[in-house]
Amino acid sequence: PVKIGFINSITGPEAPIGENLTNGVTMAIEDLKKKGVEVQLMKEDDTGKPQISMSAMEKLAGQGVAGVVGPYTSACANAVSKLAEKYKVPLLVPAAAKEEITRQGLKYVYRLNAPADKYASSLIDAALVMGKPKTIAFIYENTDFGTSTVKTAKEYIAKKGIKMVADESYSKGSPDYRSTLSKIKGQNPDLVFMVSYVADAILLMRQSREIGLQPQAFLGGGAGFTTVQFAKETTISNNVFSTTQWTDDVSWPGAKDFFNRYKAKFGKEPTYHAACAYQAMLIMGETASKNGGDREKTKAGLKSGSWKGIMGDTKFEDYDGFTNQNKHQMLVLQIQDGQFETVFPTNFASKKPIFPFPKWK
Amino acid sequence: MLKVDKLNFSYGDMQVIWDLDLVVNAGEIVTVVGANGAGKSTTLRNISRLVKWQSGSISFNDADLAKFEPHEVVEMGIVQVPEGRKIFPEMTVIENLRMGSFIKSARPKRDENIDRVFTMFPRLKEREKQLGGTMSGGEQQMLAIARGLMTNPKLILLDEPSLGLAPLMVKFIFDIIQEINRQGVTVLLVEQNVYQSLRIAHRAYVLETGRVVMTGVGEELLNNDHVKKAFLGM
Amino acid sequence: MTPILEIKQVSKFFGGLAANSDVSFHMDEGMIMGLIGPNGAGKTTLFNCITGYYPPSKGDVLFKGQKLNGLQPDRVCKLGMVRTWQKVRPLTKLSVLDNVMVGALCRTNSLKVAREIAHEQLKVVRLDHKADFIAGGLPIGERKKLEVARALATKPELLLLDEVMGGLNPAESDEIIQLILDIKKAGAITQMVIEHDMKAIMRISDRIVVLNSGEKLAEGSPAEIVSNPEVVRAYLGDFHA
Amino acid sequence: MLVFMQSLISGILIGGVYALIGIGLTIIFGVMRVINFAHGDILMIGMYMTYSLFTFFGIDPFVSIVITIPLMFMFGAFLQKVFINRMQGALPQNQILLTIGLGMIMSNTMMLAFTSDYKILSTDYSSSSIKLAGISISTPLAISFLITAAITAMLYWFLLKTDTGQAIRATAQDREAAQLMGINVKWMSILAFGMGSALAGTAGALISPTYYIFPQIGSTFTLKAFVITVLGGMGSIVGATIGGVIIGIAESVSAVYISSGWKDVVVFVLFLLVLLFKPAGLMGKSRM
Amino acid sequence: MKPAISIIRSSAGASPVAIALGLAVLAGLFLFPQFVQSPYALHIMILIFLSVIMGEAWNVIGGYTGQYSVGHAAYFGAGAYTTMILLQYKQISPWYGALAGIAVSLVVSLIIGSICFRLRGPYFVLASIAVAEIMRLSAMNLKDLTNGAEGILITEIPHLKFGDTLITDFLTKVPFYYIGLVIAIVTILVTWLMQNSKLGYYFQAIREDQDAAHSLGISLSLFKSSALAISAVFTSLAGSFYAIYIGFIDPPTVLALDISVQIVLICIIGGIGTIWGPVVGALVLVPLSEALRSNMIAQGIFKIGLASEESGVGIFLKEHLSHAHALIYGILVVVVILFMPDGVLGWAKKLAAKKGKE
Ligand SMILES: Nc1ncnc2c1ncn2[C@@H]1O[C@H](COP(=O)(O)OP(=O)(O)OP(=O)(O)O)[C@@H](O)[C@H]1O
Ligand SMILES: Nc1ncnc2c1ncn2[C@@H]1O[C@H](COP(=O)(O)OP(=O)(O)OP(=O)(O)O)[C@@H](O)[C@H]1O
Ligand SMILES: [Mg+2]
Ligand SMILES: [Mg+2]
Repeated sequence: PVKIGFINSITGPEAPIGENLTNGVTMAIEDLKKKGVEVQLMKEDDTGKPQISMSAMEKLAGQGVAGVVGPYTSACANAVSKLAEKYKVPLLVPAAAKEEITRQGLKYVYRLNAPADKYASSLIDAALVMGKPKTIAFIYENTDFGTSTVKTAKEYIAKKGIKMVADESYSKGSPDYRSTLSKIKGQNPDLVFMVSYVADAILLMRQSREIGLQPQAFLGGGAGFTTVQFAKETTISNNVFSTTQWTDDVSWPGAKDFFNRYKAKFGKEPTYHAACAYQAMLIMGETASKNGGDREKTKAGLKSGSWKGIMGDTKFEDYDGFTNQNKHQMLVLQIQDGQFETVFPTNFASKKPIFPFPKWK
Repeated sequence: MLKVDKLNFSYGDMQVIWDLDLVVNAGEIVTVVGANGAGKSTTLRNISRLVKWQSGSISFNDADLAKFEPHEVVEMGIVQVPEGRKIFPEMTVIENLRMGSFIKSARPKRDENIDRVFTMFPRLKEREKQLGGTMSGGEQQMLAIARGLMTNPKLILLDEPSLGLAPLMVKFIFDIIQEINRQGVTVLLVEQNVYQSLRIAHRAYVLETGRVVMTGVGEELLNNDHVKKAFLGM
Repeated sequence: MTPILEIKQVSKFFGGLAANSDVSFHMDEGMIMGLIGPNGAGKTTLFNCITGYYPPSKGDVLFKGQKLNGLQPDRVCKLGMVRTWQKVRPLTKLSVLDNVMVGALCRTNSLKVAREIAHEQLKVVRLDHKADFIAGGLPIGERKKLEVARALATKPELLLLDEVMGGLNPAESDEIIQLILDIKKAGAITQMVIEHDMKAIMRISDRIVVLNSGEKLAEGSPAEIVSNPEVVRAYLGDFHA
Repeated sequence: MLVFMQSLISGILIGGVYALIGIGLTIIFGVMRVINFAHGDILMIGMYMTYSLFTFFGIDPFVSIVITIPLMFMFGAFLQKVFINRMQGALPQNQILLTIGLGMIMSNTMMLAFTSDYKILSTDYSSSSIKLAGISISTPLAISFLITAAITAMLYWFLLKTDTGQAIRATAQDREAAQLMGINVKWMSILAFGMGSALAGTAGALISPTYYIFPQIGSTFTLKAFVITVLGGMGSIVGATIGGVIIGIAESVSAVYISSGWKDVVVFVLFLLVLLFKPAGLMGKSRM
Repeated sequence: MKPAISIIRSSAGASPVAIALGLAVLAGLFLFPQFVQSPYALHIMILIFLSVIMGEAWNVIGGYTGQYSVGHAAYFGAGAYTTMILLQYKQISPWYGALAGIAVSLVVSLIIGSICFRLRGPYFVLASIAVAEIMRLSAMNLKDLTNGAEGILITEIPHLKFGDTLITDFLTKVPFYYIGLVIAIVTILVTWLMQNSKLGYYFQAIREDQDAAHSLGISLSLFKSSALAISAVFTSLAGSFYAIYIGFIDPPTVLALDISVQIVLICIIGGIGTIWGPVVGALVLVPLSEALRSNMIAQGIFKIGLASEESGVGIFLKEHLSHAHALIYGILVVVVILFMPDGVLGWAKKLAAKKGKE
């Protein structure tokens, strides 16, 4: 079997998300086995801390892995990417959003998901297609993901001539956003752009309704707004736009099947993290085993190969200062009647968008 | 009433009480004198079960104290007025006194007892609402004794009640001790004021490095040459 | 000659309570001053005011002619005035010798010198046989001696002793009395002593100040004090020397 | 003005729950002199308990406190008897570390049991609100505020007016003296830790409908609890109540008038200012 | 009463054997990279050095002076951030960056000292946490300076040159190993010097009784601040070293409460207020958490054949122990605190003393 490392946040503050990646990888290993690819998975917990992530990478490099999938968080992926280059271990980052990771010209570092700037641009583009928004308010969690997404969003709206009227970051675990939302309401923005994980996403929308915040559109720029858990809260989640790396109803091959099998196996729906991790492990597993576990050849194989799978067409390219970055197509979704519907880009769309946001009841 | 039998006690590796025997009969004032570090306070702490002895026994009215927790000892009728007074600093005088009658048997007589100690120490009544911690040394000592009496004890253990008190106050405290003894409370008194304490004691023990070296009637010991030399500096 | 310590109308208020009010007296070099008074008269508070532990609410403290107002205790100690604590405060986990060394380091930066001074002072209080014992385990009497040795190690000119005999029996007190008298005989150190043990105070004091309810009630020689009817009423009761 | 009133009201409502957390800690600190770094984790356990009762048995979170309170009391009593009790009189840094360790055990055990997913408890009133003169008041928060007020009043009465309550205070001030008064200090400690835990658990239950639950949530609340307790004055119930409300208002108002990113800084600065200028806390009497 | 095993004079007369042994260990440490090439091993050693530095540094203020700061992340973060900001935005070499970091930490320590040293006991602990949290939140919010939650990533470490000769390009771990080792040794030396000087006595006097110390001519503000300053300097150095070594920092990794707790843990687990306590603490904690994290326990069980990897038990161990390592860690902390209140070192000493008696 070919040895492949997997670094992930299994414990620690990032564990809730990390779990999805672990599940995705677990499924990938099973599927590889079905295809006749035997993978010896070397799982390492980085507890969300970069130095621990490095320990893990050092250890894996010493144990002769053909390649490594992970780590989940941007901070860890950043720290590990340089080590990968140093030890010449192919590293495939499945879901970390920070742009810099694939902008350092590192030859051994590959990334499957789209970086942070795509979250903002795809949502704002969608809004511009649907209407003529003039003002936007940002409310986002002050994590790496939140701040870097909003940073690129700010650059993007400047180009598009939209004015920012509020810029509010919050730390996770503050249950009461009413004051902040009232303040935003006072500015009467056309768009409300939010970046949050699921729990905060639900609270933000619940409290927006309480307060009566009524923009033309709510844009959910992050993980939380694309979860089923969020969609289930139909009183508050209907008609919210969001963007994601992946959804089950997209026409990419195997997506629906993956969704069903994942749900059957783990008892909950896969997030895009799970899908990314799954696909990343598939790619790494296939490439590494095809090349007999040789790192150099695996690296070359990743560079030259192209894949079609649950994440659509995948190819690692150099462009716009990126190296080995998959030009992943982000999808814009809208929750309609409790269901996620793809509304942009139009060629993947399953429903027409509802715009502007209907009056709260 | 109280019987200490072959008591041995050590703090960690250091033995401070050696085969100590001591008896207090009902109605007596018994005083224990001894040099610094002789183990007087330690003996009282053992009786109150604040520390656990290694061998020997202490019995009170024929009940073996080894079986009881400190608070149970109080319920049996032994109360200690400890070295350093140990007033509850952030409680008022009256609250301190009320704590004195925390045990069930004392609660019904609480108001009656408060009146009693207030007549005994009129100063406390004046300062009813003052916080214990802000009282002067002498007032705290009065409060400590009064609080002890609130329990309706059968036996009261007094550890250096006159420590740090002005001469007038010392005299007053010894008068009080005799007064409560007359009211039927048995007293076990530990004192550095050897002269005064031997004067009022029915019987006395002399402790040296954790051992009883002498025992007898108070007045007798007062005239004993060894006592005179060792404790009275005469 | 300027008095070594001069206290001018010192007052200290705690909220509404005047723990000291308008206390004035002075001390000459080499003498022993006794400070007595009923409980809560303000003796310890006065020590605290003199040594900078509390700033006096009013009035001045002059040490060797210099005003101390607002000076922190460590500065006061460096100037040559040190006090002991009514409730002894050994550095519990350090050895007896180390305790005294901490005092000695006030005058030297060398551990070696400090160690010598410490041994010397332990001999003075006759505690040298316990130099290596942990201070926290000493019985009260020896703690009091340690307190004195540590204070002496700072090489003071003025030593303030707060009830160093409290809790000792008469025989033990005698030892301390002898120690105080020895220090006086050696000549370099002036002392102020708070004590409730009248026998002791009579024996050692050159002069006595009596405080009552924060005010100075009387000042005079021991003989004057015991025969002062006000002092007898407020403090002594029927004590007879 | 409307925005200000809105933020003030939200602050007061949240502050009520904070108060409950603070009171729990103040009782534990007050009696045991233990700085309980596991307080937030105890609260977290209360949240999971509420969550489980709701999802598995369909018991409404506000009703479930009838079950949560005794269970959390027993949990606290267990912690006290088995662990904290051994630390009585130990060096403070060891106590701190012990509770940190206990907190780690709690959050990681919950992680093994419930995974680290965010759990959300959605009742039909979770996002309902009452409108009052243009100000919206969250129904669940309003209910929990009322419950908090009732519990606080009961505790206040218990600690100040009953003998047992007084005995708890006495134990806090001098354990040995309390023993000499016939007070069973071990039982008082258990009572205090149990009550403290029950209060933290109740606070957890009360915020469950409006909040989300995950194993690592504790530390946020631990810090908040400290701030509240010190602000009000350690050991003071009234102080903790006031402290909780002040923190709630400070967070809420500074989120509006400064920014949500800085609101926690405002809280900590407030905390330091109180320590500096009123070291006994707003309601405390003396310190050390 | 027993004679004191005086903490202060423990090192007064080191036996020749001990000295020889010490020198041998030292030589071994310096030669280590010559024999062990595994970057993983070097990495673990570097993490141990880091822990030693932080532990010793905390020991000065916490162990010797008795001020239990649970806010040392403030200095760690100050060092890390200063170095990284200067390097990344101003292209200033980390050597100077570390010095600047020390300067910043000293200023921070003065500010913290002036606020917190008025407080005693638990209040000091809480205030120290509050200040560190303020720093963390500020780093989060001052995006222009610190890049906020995104953190700072260095792209390149300037090479170390002496004149024109390249000494190291920092491409391997070896230079980091030696830098870490040297700082650790210096930290231990400074602690030793401190312990055997007036400072050591004064710090301990303050720990035992502040009022008594004050009355004996010890300026509390001066000496507490000195202790904190010494502590801050080395914690800051550790922070700078960490930042450069890892190449990435953000508020949660260098300013979180977690780090402060970790620092205290090293000291207390090892043994507080002794020179070798933090060293023992680091030697215990770093490998232990690494072993737990990488599930070495389960692997050990497989190796010695207690259970097979494929069996039900084996799968359970593999799946669950790896999730449970933080739990096991917590349990170990509790066990150590309950049963070794004086830390591993104190416990070992007691054990040795007992053996000696028998
Ligand atoms: N907590 C303790 N730990 C260790 N040793 C102690 C402790 N308490 C007291 N000792 C020692 O036990 C011995 C007896 O002390 P104890 O307090 O009983 O003496 P005492 O007769 O009451 O003296 P005093 O007149 O000073 O009050 C002394 O040598 C003292 O040093
Ligand atoms: N910190 C304080 N706060 C409030 N009152 C105080 C404080 N310190 C002392 N007092 C009060 O000031 C008065 C004088 O106290 P002080 O300790 O000086 O008395 P003293 O003469 O030393 O008495 P003793 O002989 O009992 O030691 C007392 O009534 C006391 O209650
Ligand atoms: Mg005694
Ligand atoms: Mg006094």
